[in-house]
Amino acid sequence: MTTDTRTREEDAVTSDDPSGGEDLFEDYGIAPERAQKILSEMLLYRRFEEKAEEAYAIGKIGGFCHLHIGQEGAAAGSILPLREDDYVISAYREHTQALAKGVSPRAVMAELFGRADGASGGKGGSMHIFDVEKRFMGGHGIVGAQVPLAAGFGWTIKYRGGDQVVVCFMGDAAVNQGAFHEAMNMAAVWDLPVIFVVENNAYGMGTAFHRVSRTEIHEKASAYGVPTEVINGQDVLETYSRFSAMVERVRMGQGPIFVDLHTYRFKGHSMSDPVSGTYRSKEEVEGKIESADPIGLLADRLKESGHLTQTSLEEMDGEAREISQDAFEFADNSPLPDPESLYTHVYAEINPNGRLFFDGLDRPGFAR
Amino acid sequence: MTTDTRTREEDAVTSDDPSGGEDLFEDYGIAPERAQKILSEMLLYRRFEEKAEEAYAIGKIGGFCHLHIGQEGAAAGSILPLREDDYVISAYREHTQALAKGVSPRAVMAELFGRADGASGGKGGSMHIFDVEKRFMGGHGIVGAQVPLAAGFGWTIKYRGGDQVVVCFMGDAAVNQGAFHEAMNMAAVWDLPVIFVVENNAYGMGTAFHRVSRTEIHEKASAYGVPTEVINGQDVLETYSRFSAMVERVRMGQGPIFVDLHTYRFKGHSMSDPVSGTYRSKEEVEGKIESADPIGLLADRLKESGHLTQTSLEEMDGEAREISQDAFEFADNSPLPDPESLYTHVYAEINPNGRLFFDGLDRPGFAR
Amino acid sequence: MAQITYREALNQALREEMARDDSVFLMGEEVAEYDGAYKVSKGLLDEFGEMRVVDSPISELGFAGLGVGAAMTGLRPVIEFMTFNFSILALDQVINSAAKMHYMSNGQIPCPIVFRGPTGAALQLAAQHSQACETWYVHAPGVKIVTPATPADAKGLLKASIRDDDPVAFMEGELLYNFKGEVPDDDDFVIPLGVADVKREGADVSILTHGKMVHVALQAAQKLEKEGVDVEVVDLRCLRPLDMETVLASVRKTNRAIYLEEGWSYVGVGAQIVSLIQEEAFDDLDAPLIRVTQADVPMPYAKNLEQLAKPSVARVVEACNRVLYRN
Amino acid sequence: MAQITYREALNQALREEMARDDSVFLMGEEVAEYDGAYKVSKGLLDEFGEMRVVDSPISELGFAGLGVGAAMTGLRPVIEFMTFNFSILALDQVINSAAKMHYMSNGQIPCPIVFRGPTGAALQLAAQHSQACETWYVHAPGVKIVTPATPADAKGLLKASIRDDDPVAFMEGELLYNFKGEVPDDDDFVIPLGVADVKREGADVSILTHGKMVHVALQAAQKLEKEGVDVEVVDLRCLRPLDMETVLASVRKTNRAIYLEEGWSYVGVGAQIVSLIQEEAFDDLDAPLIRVTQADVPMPYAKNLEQLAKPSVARVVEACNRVLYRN
Ligand SMILES: Cc1ncc(C[n+]2csc(CCOP(=O)(O)OP(=O)(O)O)c2C)c(N)n1
Ligand SMILES: Cc1ncc(C[n+]2csc(CCOP(=O)(O)OP(=O)(O)O)c2C)c(N)n1
Ligand SMILES: [Mg+2]
Ligand SMILES: [Mg+2]
Repeated sequence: MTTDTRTREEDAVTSDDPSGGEDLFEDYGIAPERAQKILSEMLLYRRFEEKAEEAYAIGKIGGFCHLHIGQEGAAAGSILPLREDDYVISAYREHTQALAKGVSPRAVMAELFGRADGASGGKGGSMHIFDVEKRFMGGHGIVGAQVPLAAGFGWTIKYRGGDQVVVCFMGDAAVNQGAFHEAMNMAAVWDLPVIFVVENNAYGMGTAFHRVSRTEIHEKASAYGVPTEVINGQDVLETYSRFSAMVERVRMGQGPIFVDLHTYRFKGHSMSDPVSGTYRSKEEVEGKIESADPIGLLADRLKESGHLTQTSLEEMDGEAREISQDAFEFADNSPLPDPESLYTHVYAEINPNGRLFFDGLDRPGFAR
Repeated sequence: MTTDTRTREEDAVTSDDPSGGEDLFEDYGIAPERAQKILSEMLLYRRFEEKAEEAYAIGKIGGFCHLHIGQEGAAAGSILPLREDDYVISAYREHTQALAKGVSPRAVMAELFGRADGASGGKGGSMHIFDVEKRFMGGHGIVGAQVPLAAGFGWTIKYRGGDQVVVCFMGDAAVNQGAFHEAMNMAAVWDLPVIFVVENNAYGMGTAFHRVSRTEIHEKASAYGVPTEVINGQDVLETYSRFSAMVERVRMGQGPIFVDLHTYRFKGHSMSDPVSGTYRSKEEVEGKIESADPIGLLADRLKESGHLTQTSLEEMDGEAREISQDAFEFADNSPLPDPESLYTHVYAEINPNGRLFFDGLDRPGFAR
Repeated sequence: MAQITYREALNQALREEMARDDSVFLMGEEVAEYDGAYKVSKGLLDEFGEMRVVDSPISELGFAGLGVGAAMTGLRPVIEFMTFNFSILALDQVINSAAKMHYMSNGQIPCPIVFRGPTGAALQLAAQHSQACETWYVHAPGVKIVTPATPADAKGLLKASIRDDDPVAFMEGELLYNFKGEVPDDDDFVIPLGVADVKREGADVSILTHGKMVHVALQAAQKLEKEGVDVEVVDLRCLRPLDMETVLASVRKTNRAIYLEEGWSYVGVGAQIVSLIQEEAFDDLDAPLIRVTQADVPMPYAKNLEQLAKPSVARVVEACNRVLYRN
Repeated sequence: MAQITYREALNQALREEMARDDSVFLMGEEVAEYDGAYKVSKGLLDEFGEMRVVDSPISELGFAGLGVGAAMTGLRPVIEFMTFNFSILALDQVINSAAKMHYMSNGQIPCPIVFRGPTGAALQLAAQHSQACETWYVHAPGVKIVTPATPADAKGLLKASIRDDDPVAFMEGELLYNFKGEVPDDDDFVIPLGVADVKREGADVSILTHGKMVHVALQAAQKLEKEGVDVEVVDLRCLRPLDMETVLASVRKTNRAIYLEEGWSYVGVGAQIVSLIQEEAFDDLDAPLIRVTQADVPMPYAKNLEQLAKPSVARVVEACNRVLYRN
């Protein structure tokens, strides 16, 4: 099996009736098959990023690389309830979210490798993954800057009378950016169909959130009149079921929602930062890995309720590893971007008159 | 009497015991003499700005000129309780606040006229009045930009272990600026001695506040853990007494306070904007002038309680007019700034090496 | 041809483009109920309704970003900055989002958005309200910059900017809004970006300029004409795309040129143009190129100081004389 | 003289100035507990405590403005931007508050503040994290700009910047932090602002440059030496105040020059320097001045594209050959 032939079966599972029908799984209104699917998705995210970690270590990936490991429940629980034509936008810790929205693992990995077959043709890299067909709108590197953009997507939906929903991710540190505040206010004033999700992993790099705020994340929308939900993102079923309901409400036109989604980062801020250190202890991290791994928690629950055997788990995991390995190989075999692509796509429209470029370099294919 | 010889007797009245001693005036803990002094201050602000209006009409003042008429209670009530070494900073609607902090009416008027004897040497104009001796720190033209500066003053006070207080004014529209949000958060996190005052006159230019916010001003600090007070700024005694108490609390180290100070602008946004129009009706303005003039309200109260006669009111008013007229004449007789001052004060330090200026113009007095 | 003001020309361009393409909308402070701080959007709210003419909060960074997001998803926003002075707050969204989106996404996401409003000084608005903002916008590839000087240029170029598939910073002049000029009646009068305009032909010296300084240049040319000097005035109209052919042709003809601009000198637009000319027409120059700019000071409020700070006809005349070695 | 890294040199400068003057404090993201994202502030929290080494929220506009307010009231803040890329968010406070305060207040309120951090590209950080930000800062009068290329310059110039009474944008290079060089042991080693440094003397052609490009220039000079070309490398060190005397002296000696810079070309620093040289040394030039800059594209992520986008030794050699008419 290769990732490009991997059809997104989970769309069928997730996008129709979010109540899950008769066969409920525990309290969440989620069918066990769907829960299994969510598990296999999260396993893919985990294995995929472990593969990326490996690739980074041997120099196949450069620059900054921010892993999402530990936060997979946040991605799966919030994105899998979406329709294909809903939008997702995020910051720089977005590999997993891209996968969840249906971007091919091959395209994501090739982007991390900086190759021609990457989602952004190798131009974007880890922080700037785009797939407009999947409505995965990046991958943004300036903390908080994606929040007004998300409001703009919501504006377009409202302007066109559509019923799509936008999910906008940000880190907990992003709420201290003015852009967040200005965008939340506009989303509220204009009733924009956006779910603003803070992946609250309690730290912005090495800064514990409580050191840069007197209040909790969930209080950050209070000034705008945007309803707020607090969700344990390590419990993917809760996350999934709460998001399913929120998405429907936003789709029906109730306006924006703000989510304080509690989660935890198991790795360092980026590949070049330590996992623990002055800002959080080794014990704290180990305790969280022990007690709050979204994958382990869901697997246990499925096992306990008789919907997962060790064998089927291993099978799932094997498949996740296979897809990740395939993505790695695909990326590794993908060519470097054509040197001439350096000059393409700076502008969408090369005007017939006047100069647009001033570096004195030859631009093959352009009149000037 | 001229303004420059006008000693700031009100300092004696305002800066010692704010509780007012035995002889209380109504419920506010304000001695009638002090209330009379507040009235005479407000009369000065009003007459001063009417004089400015006149001067603008005949072209003696240029550029933008934002009058504070109608909002005098906000200035008197919040600034008169301050000590000389406390700081005030504001936006562009700041003439009155400068007067309240002790800047000479002559210097303010000369600044409006763009003359050498202006508070800012004619370089700042209506929007940029500075008097560092009086700790009046401007006069800032970018909506919201003064809010982080005020946090910085608070930072210095804390850093030096001082007990001064900063009062930072802004308009209601400024709370939609990211700068406001970032500064409020820092002031909260670091317990800075700043009172953030929104002069809530319900409009930002032609935009009613409720059109650009789903919530009220007093909710705007809720995300930061900053305590909030709502005050009727047209009732200057209430304002004065509440500020007296707040200033003491902040001075004692309780950290920042946020004030939603309700007021109303009787004039157009600036001299070039209409008083009423599509955004507010003539009736609304007239009703407010009728019912909520801070000067009229205080005068009535003093009269009713037997602390003011029509004669003494007219005397006070005469003095206010005299000071304003004197300021006008002073300003009108003040010379234009020396043309060479165009080039001074761009930098505080002209380095002995290298060029700082690139316009090719001769700079008398500079090596280059 | 009708005689209309620069303001009316902009208004017509907005109206026509909004009627032509329902993906075009206008957002900014006071643009709707108040008809715009400078009345450029007069009547548009009534005509197009409140989804298409939108009063924003005073949140420059936020609504610029919202506009970029709308452009990323298929609309064609026109974002009005009440003045470009305030747009420095929004610069991150212009440079880091709008200008780079198409490139970072490998061409998946174009950003057809116009940021418009007045740039430069009006009268006695002092340091924070009197800035020519071209440099901050033109430095980064990915943005186009348009600076119309006349009503016709304002109309034709705004229509072209709205139709362009890239982010355009469209910089007007507050002091030009009442300026009248002939504008073709043609309903589809579009001036393509990247074409400079020789506003006056001459043989002795070229004044290269853009935006409202075109009028200062023309006045200086009139003055010099009386002294027997034949001045050519080249209005760049767009700074990016930049019509260097017309600039070089003028310099090759007159062999002497000055660059006149409203803003500061250090890395002003003139520095770039001078640098290009000396590189590409080195042997055609009979004198060094010099520049006339704002004095290197924040804009002072006092009338006399402001006048001294701004580029004046006298300084332009003097500069022309200098490159002509006339004194 | 000790061999220390650029990072250590900065660290020493901070430590010494903080010990010398209790009005100096450091604020920025991760500067305290984390020792700085690039470890420039290592150990300072322990030494000076949390009022003087302060972790800020990710609020660039806010803490830049707070710094300006502190400077207005007598402190000497050093504000660290994790990188200057993020400082575009804070530009309003730099340009509209810091740069103009002294002027608007008629000299009542000086603003002695240093904004520092790395500018320009590191390795594969892509479009939003790889910007040379000089142009945005140097355009406005009221700010000074310093761009040290070596450990000694980093130390001596940072000390001078902290002591200077004006706002200084102090732009470091992320790729330089590990670069080692000799730094005088002198406890009071200060390099005055506004003095360029001839990093290599030569007779045939001048490479004028600043910041980390100094090292690219020196490599190019070595290469060209083998071809018998004697290159002079002039490091401006400060862009404002600008030492034009040294620049002009070099050009008058070699009669040929290129400007090399990391950032984009349009209104880059090079445009300004070229414009000044042609104005002031027109007759000394034997060839047009040309510039080597980043490709006019947002920085791509892919390694091969990034290399092509950055100014390279090869492109510098080629440019030198061009002004020497060697090919
Ligand atoms: C405006 C801006 N400032 C600083 C940075 C550098 N930076 C990148 S990520 C980060 C921490 C963000 O933390 P958080 O928002 O909590 O997200 P997390 O990394 O935890 O997912 C910082 C300071 C940046 N990218 N943009
Ligand atoms: C950042 C910024 N955007 C826009 C403006 C233009 N402007 C000046 S005052 C104003 C309205 C402000 O209203 P408010 O804050 O309520 O204060 P008020 O005028 O009512 O005192 C606007 C939009 C500005 N000066 N700065
Ligand atoms: Mg975080
Ligand atoms: Mg208001």
